[in-house]
Amino acid sequence: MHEFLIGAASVVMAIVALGLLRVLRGPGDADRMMAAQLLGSGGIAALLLVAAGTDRPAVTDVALVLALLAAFASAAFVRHAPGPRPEDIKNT
Amino acid sequence: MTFGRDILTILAVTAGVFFFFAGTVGLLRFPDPLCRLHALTKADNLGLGLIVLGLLPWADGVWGGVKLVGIWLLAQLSGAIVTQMIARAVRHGGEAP
Amino acid sequence: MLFGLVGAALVGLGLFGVVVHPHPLRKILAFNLLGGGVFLLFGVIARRGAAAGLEGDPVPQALVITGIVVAFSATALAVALVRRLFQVMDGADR
Amino acid sequence: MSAATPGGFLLVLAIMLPMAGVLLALLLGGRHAERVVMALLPVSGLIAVAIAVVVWRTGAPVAYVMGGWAPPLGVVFRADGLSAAMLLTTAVVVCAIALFARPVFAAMEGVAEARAPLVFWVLLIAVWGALNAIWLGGDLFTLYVALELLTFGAMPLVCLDGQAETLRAALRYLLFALLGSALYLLGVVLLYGAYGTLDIGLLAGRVRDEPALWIAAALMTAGLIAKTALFPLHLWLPPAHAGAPAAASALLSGLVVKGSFFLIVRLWFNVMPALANPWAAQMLGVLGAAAIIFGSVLALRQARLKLLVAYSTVAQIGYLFLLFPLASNAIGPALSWNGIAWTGGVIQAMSHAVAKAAMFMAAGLIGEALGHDRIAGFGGLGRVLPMTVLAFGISGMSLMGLPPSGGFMAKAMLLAAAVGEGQWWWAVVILLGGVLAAGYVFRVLMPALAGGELALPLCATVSRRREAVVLALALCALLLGLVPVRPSEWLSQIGRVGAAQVSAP
Amino acid sequence: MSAGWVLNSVLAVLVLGVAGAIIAVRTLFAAVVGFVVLGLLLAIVWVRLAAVDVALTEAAIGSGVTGAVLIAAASRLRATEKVSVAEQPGPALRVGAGILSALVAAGLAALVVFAADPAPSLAPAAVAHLVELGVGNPVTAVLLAYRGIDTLLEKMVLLLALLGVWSLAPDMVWGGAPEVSAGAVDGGALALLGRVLPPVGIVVGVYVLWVGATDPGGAFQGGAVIASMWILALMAGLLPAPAIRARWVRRALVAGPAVFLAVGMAGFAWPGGFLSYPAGYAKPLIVAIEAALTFSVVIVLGLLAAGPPHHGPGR
Repeated sequence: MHEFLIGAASVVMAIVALGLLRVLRGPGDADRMMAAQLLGSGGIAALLLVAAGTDRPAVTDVALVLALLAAFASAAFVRHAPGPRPEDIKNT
Repeated sequence: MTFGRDILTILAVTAGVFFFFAGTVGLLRFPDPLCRLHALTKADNLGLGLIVLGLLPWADGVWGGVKLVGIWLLAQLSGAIVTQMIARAVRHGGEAP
Repeated sequence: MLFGLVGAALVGLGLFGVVVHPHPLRKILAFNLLGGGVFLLFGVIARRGAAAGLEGDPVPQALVITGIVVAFSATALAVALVRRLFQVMDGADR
Repeated sequence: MSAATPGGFLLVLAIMLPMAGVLLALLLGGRHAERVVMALLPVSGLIAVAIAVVVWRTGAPVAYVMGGWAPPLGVVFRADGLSAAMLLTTAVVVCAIALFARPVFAAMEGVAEARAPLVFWVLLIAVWGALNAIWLGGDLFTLYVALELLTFGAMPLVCLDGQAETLRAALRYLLFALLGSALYLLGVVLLYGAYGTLDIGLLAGRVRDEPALWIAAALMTAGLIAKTALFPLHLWLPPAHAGAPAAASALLSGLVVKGSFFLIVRLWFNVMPALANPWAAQMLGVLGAAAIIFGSVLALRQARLKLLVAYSTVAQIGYLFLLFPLASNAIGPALSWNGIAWTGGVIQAMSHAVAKAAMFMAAGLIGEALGHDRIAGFGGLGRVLPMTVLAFGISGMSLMGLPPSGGFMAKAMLLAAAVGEGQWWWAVVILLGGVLAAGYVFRVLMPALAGGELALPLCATVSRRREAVVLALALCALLLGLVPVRPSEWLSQIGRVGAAQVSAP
Repeated sequence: MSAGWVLNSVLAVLVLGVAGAIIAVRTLFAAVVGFVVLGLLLAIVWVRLAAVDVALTEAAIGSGVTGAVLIAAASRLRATEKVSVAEQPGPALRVGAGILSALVAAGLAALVVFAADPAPSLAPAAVAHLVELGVGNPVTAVLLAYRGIDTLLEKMVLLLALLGVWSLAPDMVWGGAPEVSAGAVDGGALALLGRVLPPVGIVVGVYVLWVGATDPGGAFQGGAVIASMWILALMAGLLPAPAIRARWVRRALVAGPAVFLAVGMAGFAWPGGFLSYPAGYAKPLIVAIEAALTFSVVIVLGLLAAGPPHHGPGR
């Protein structure tokens, strides 16, 4: 069973890695952030699988922190997004 | 008992992995950002949810189970809000076709 | 050992980036890559030092944590400096 | 292993009092920052003296084991003769800088807290604490953290005026410094991986002649060279040191660059004393020689005084690196040529710290008085600022190596060692460097002493007291040359004994 | 070929790919996103290296405050990219740098491959004293006891970095507050996130701090998590950014290192001396120091991300 869980973690990582192509290709920065978000979920999933697969419950805490902060980088992105700033919206 | 537990885990985790796969394909293949965003949300919610479901029987007591569900809820919550924010940014930013 | 090789490669990539990239922010990113490689090498050393019922030598692990904090401080300071420099160069003292 | 020795607690205080001062100054803020520094000066100065006295009296290194955790698990702080010498030098220079800077960074009436004064005072003690930690550190990783502390304390001082030019200089400095410490850390990691300890004393007993050691040493040396601004990695230094306020320049040029140099010395003479590779030592010497020539020539060509002084630092750093070819492969008797070269190198570090700090502060006073620092406009300066010009001249003597200055002692010893060891090519460089230094010092003194017909227009008066501080510091550089040889023997002996004792199993 | 080996290989390829992309990619923003992704990957790598404490640190700081700082800078500096493209170094330098970097990497790789066996380790020594300290997590024991001096100096480094950031402010705004929020940017989604997430985050942060004594976790990790929550609330405009001369800010900044230093000095009264703990009281003291440090870390990290003061204290 442990082998299966670790194997599943590998597959998840490999799959979301494909999404990284979006980070490279873009075209918009929003796409890049989406890909990063997907990788975040995949990473959390992989960590949970590893935690169960290696009997190290403490690893779950790493996933917990990642889940908590996954939104954070995206929030920073939206806050500093080049497009809509309050003043721009008012002008249009 | 053990056997049933293993079957549940294998099924749920496999299904979860499949949803991650679907989400990635969507992200890569769909033509416009909003569709891609949609695909991403699916993967986030269902993929992670199913994997958490599959791992619940292995959790470290009740507290461990609560933590697992909590992680899923957190990912749900931030995923949903972030998706909304990105969607707005995309619309306002004029990057959508 | 695999991750040790990755660490070595990160150091090389980071070093290259620090020297070659003209934009200071890119230099800072490259510097962090270099730092990440150094920490990874240390992590591999820690892993190899598994003993006494531990899966890794805790001393290098603790030193890596300290190193990460210091590297973060450096990054924050350097980024603030770069932002200020471009602000002043723009002439707009906003 | 070495347990704490009597007086060891002084080492803790030498580092922790400045740290406490930083916290207190930041907490109280405003005008209290200056008061905290002024209260700390005599106390920390006395501690430095006390440490030196203990080292001298006992003739052995003073050590303190942090928290009672002996290495390799814990961290030891150690003061040998070299540490004591640098502690004393630091105390003298920092005190002079503080007294000099007082009117410049005084609290303003009606302002609760101003930016530049708070930053300056806090960072002054922070740099002091970081330097003390470097002089005393016995663990390579602790030294890494101390080195970063030093960088972060020094960098904001460069761009205290917030102009684009100094910001750019500060950024360049920071990038060089960060790259340097990353390479240093890489070497530290490799050493731990090979020998399982980072304690300098333990490492000395464990190092073997093997690739891991050589790669680590090469990386650490390269990184530290970048931080020390040895030619050809000196490009960041002149704009950074010339752009800072005079008090900060004195700190940066006199002391901060010595921090990373000191670690190179620790690495080569304490960690791997028996394994010093003659080729590597010659290589460092060549870079040092190139720095002497290039730095001096560039100093000669500067139109602005502060840049001239900054380039002179590039040159004087070069002398320090002659230590490596001249003093290496030596655990011999203290009065062998190697021992003499070692003493000369240490005295060069001390006298340059003192003389360069004095020179930068003199340059600062001149700049304040004239409103510019273009050398061409210095005619008649000697009449309006006699004390300052005298101070500049005296510190210049030390840089040139004229008797009876500390610089003369240092250069004479290096010269004697070069001749005595048959490495005459370094002697040529030392002599040439002296001539060039005379050139750039007299380039400033000639117009200053030649009486301009008209009274020089001053845009500000500078207080006698500040002039006196600078002159006193310059005289310290002179006095260093009059100190009898015995303490120099002490310097070399205890540095050696420390290494030898510790490496014994 | 075990599943673990496959996972490690996938991770290795990913890390290398992302790192290469960070260096090679053309736009600044893409490089920054790549860097945030790299932080996440490295956190997983640390788990694979059995260094869960480090993984937590990397996760807490890498995808939190570092991401915020870099993304903010990248979007502000977008316009400066073109300027610097003109300063592209010549091919000679590129080749030279490439050769140098490759040499260094090859040297390190060789050392990794031919590393001494068995590797030296301080693990037995570190474990031997855990009982007398009463701390279950050996990494915490190293950070707070065996090498407490490093941690103390590291906290000073953080403080100096913050002072350095502040020193970049123009003179007339000294003492004022940094600008973090630009008002409601996107119709409240950010505000909603800012309301919902921090309560959860603070609980998680305190939890991470608390388990640090026995399991992976600790002051810096917990502090970094809570700091991210604070920054989130600041970005959402839910909390005002504090003025840097505010009394409580100064007190909070100094509190952690001051407590650490005070306990360390009290050590002179015990046999172990500076930075030692009296027998039997080690654990409560360590927990107390960590709690104080966490508090200061939150404020330092939050203010580091917030940047220099932006408007004068008068406002």
